[in-house]
Amino acid sequence: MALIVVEVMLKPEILDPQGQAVASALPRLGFNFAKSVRQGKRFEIEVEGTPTAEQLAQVEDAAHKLLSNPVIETYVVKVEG
Amino acid sequence: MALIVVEVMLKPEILDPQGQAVASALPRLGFNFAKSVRQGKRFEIEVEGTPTAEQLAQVEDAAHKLLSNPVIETYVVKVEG
Amino acid sequence: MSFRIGVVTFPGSLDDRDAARAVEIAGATAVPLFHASDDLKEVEAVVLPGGFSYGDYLRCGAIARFAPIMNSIVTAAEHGFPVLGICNGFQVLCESHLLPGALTRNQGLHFLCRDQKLKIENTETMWTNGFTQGQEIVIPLKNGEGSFQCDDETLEMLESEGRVIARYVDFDPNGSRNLIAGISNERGNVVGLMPHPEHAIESLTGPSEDGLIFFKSILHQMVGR
Amino acid sequence: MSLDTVTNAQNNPDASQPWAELGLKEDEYARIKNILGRRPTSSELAMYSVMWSEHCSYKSSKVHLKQFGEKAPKSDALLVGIGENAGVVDIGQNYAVTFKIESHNHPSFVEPYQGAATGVGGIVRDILTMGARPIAVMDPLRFGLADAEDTRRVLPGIIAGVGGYGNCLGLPNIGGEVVFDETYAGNPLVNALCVGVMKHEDIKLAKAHGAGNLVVLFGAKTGGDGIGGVSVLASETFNAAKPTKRPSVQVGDPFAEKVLIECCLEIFHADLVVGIQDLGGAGLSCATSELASAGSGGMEIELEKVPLRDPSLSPEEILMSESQERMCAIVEPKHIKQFMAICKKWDVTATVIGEVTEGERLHISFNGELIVDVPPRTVAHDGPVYNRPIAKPAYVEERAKAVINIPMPTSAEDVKAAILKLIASPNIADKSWVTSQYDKYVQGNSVLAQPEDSGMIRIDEKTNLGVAISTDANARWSYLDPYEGAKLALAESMRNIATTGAKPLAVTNCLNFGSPEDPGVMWQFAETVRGLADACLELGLPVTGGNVSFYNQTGSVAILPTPVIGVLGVIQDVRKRTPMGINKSGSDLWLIGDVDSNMSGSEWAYLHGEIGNLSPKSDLAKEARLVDLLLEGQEIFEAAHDVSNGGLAATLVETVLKNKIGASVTLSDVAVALFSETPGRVLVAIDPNHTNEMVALAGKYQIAVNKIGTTGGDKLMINDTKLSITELSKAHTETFPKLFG
Ligand SMILES: Nc1ncnc2c1ncn2[C@@H]1O[C@H](COP(=O)(O)OP(=O)(O)O)[C@@H](O)[C@H]1O
Ligand SMILES: [Mg+2]
Repeated sequence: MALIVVEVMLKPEILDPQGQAVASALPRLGFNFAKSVRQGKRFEIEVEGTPTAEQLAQVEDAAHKLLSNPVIETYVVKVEG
Repeated sequence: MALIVVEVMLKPEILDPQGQAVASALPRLGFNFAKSVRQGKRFEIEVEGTPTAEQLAQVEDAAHKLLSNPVIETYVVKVEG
Repeated sequence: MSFRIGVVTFPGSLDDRDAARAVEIAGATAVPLFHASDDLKEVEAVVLPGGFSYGDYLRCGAIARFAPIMNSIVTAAEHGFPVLGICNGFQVLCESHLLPGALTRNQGLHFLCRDQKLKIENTETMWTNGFTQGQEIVIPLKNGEGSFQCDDETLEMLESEGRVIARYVDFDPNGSRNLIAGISNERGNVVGLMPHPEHAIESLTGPSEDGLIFFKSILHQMVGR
Repeated sequence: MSLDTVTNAQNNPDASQPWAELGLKEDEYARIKNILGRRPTSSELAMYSVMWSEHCSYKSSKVHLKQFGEKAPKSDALLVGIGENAGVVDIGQNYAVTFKIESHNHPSFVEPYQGAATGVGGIVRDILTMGARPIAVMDPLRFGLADAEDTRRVLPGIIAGVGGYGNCLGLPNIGGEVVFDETYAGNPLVNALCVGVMKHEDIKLAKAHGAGNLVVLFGAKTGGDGIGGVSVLASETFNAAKPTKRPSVQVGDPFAEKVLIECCLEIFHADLVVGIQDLGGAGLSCATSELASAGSGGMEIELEKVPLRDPSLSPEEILMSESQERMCAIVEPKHIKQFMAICKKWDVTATVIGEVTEGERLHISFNGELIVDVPPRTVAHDGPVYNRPIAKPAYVEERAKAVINIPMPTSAEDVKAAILKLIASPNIADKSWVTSQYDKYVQGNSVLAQPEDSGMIRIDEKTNLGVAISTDANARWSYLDPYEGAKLALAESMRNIATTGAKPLAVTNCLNFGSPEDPGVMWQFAETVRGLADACLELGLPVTGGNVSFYNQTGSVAILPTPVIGVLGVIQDVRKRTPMGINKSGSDLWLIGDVDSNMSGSEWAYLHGEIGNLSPKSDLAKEARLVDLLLEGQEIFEAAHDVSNGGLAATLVETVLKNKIGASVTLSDVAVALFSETPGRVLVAIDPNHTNEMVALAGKYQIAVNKIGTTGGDKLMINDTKLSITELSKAHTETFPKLFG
């Protein structure tokens, strides 16, 4: 069994109110490390056995069609463990 | 400049309606690869220079206190690029 | 001097005026409290109202929890000070660990606004003593993240200690464990409730006047002491 | 990096400029040169091009819209008329109310959630700008066919966006419309209405007065939102490598708007602004030029002071950015400290970016270099005006001559099947799937909300003064006869107000049409405006403002002409409002108004693929009498519900289902009685003791009334047709969940 991960983030030019909320909360709690924060989504997809090339292509397709909104978001597909 | 990433996922025993919705939408679109899907959050935090051990400890602290809710979620801190 | 109940405004609070109106109609004085100050202005109880504090962009209530006013409220609540958290207020109470568990995305994934039937399960708390055991009431429910979740152990504890104060009846709006609509802490001074009693205080603008009993309960508790 | 300064424009008069790419016509470009006596700088070109666009300049519609002024009825209620961000109406007790509808159609097709969300955000800022506290929103929506693939993409996103933004602002959603028609595929209509309330003395105007007063930009930081087009300019003037991608999608931040609202209200309360303007379409270009143009003098702006979210923005882009959740205020220097303190309290970024000057020009500099030097009026108010060709389309006469043949049920069984089919059709079906995603309770003053005939908000908790609002359009009638269609839409909206017990007071509108470059569409538009203006004059209701949305078409196919008309009414005591649902057994049901057999434009015809031939004719004198009848009879009406889309069949079913109390009625010519949509009718429930009063009202106002049945029981009986409440409820409520999950 393997884990395919799809990470979806807003495109850099798109306003990210969620990330902004975190970025402005951090210093109030005394954390000053962040220059900027962006918040996105992480999908963990469990598949049987080791993912095949065909499966990965399918995941790409699903990431494009369902998991992300290409108008405002970008995605990355990764295989983890 | 470096990117620290915090990944937050719901604990396995906590109901994840978003992940479930994706899992049931996939087959409707003809995608049959997924055994299960979980949806979580991904925070991308930009910091100046290479992250120090102290900075990473701070991020851990922030991940624990603010970015995740330990009652229902777990988190992982990573350094990417 | 009449009984003073504070109503906290966080950035993004929405039902603060409504909560204040409910307090006044119940016969107490509503005292506005602002998130940025730790001054409780000598109020004798506090309502954390509904809304989207800080946009609820991270997790509901996650950022509001760190407001200066919350430091004062948490300390006081630990010593028996009465606190009612409604909707977002409930979420803030869970994030502050004054109440166990957490509120997560509705099972249906939509924001849901409806007139919801509830059964009152505990009439011993400071905020529910005006009800009769098992009383059924109808008050508005409106939220996107109202699904009460906790681990089995916590659930068992809440049930065995009778700390579930209200449960959804006839319709499961969000997938909460055991249909939980509201809970209290051990002492019964801190109550969190997902539906909105402050929107059921006048039949003109709400589905009933059942909500008023929550506010009258605290008055009865404190003034009748 | 080269900055196209005014000096540069003078020194290089012949530099070629991308005016065509920016949507300007050759003569428009020539006119700009003529106004300035030189070629515009790239920043000036950006400003003119966007301010002279159809959207901002109303260049195709202006010549028609002026009828609203010319034919305006005398009205004491109008405190601020057309031309400001929103009109303001006096409702008594020193309260003033402002309301307006605006469209966000195209952005909602591209990105449904954000398009709809920012549509709500925009109209709320317009209302706030008048000095009012926003108190409610509504959302008239139109979609392609309900079962079309793209509708399944567009509709859920738009609903979530309207809800997501409005709910987070704490504004109750008290009504709207959801209508499906093929022509809206690819052109969904997202119209958003907001209403706000203030005291008379709190009215604010978008005017920059007083040399030396400061121009303050506050709210969200400026990013590259919605400036796809202007990037042409940026890439021409900047040679350095920079991100060329500018999002054409604007993302809303309702939390930022919520704190902006609270911040503004506190600022208004302390009386700290001389003038104020929201930043909507055309961003700073619009706000600065409009403020200066409406004011007394000139204005100087230092553009580098604008706080940026994206530091790579060029001056042209900063001027053009449509980043949401921003406002621009004119503040006297003596008040600036207090102004800033309030902004700080709400964590709202505020920056002084310039000041009002003695002169008559709008000067904008960037790092000390002058890049804009224009007479503000020429940008904001004296844009081009077109008298576009108009031609009555051939379809109108063709339709008028068409013979239509719609099956009408006769047997009890057929009537039953017909009713169940009608009430399950997406246009008539229960809309709770949509409206339960909207908070209707917040603020605690919602007296009536969907599915009532109009939304009603209590304004004063002590006196119980309130307002009612309704929006309506029947695009099929407008298609058959746009002149009548507009009148009928106004009549319906007004009737909805009176049905709940409020007195109609003022009108707003959102005119959604295809391309103005099509003479047929332009004819529809002109006829619509003429009809609405005539109707307003006849009914004595002033138009307080509105919005025009053109270019809603795919290829050569335009949407049905869709004039969404909003009417605002006032009610002295909201406790006396009349609800739509039957609320007790043993009452009599009366139908006010006559029916005729014209099925054109009806839902029943539509369900049989027919639009009909001739639209009904409006009888506004009678509609006005009906309003008076409804207001005078209010005390005796236990329930009242307007008859409109879906005819009496839909009205009866909705009246029964509201509180699940049945009724039995007897009708002659049952199919016509049930499915015709003859305007000017209302169903009311009264106590049998009030029969004489009912008859007297009918006589006094010369309107036919008929007792058609009684209330009670667990079913709807129509002659010998029986429909149980359970089966009605199932048919009515199943449609949306089945379609949209
Ligand atoms: N259909 C219409 N009917 C009446 N007034 C209209 C109509 N369309 C636009 N207006 C008025 O024209 C003015 C400019 O409209 P608009 O540019 O949309 O305003 P804003 O930029 O404040 O949203 C406003 O006063 C508006 O009310
Ligand atoms: Mg405006």
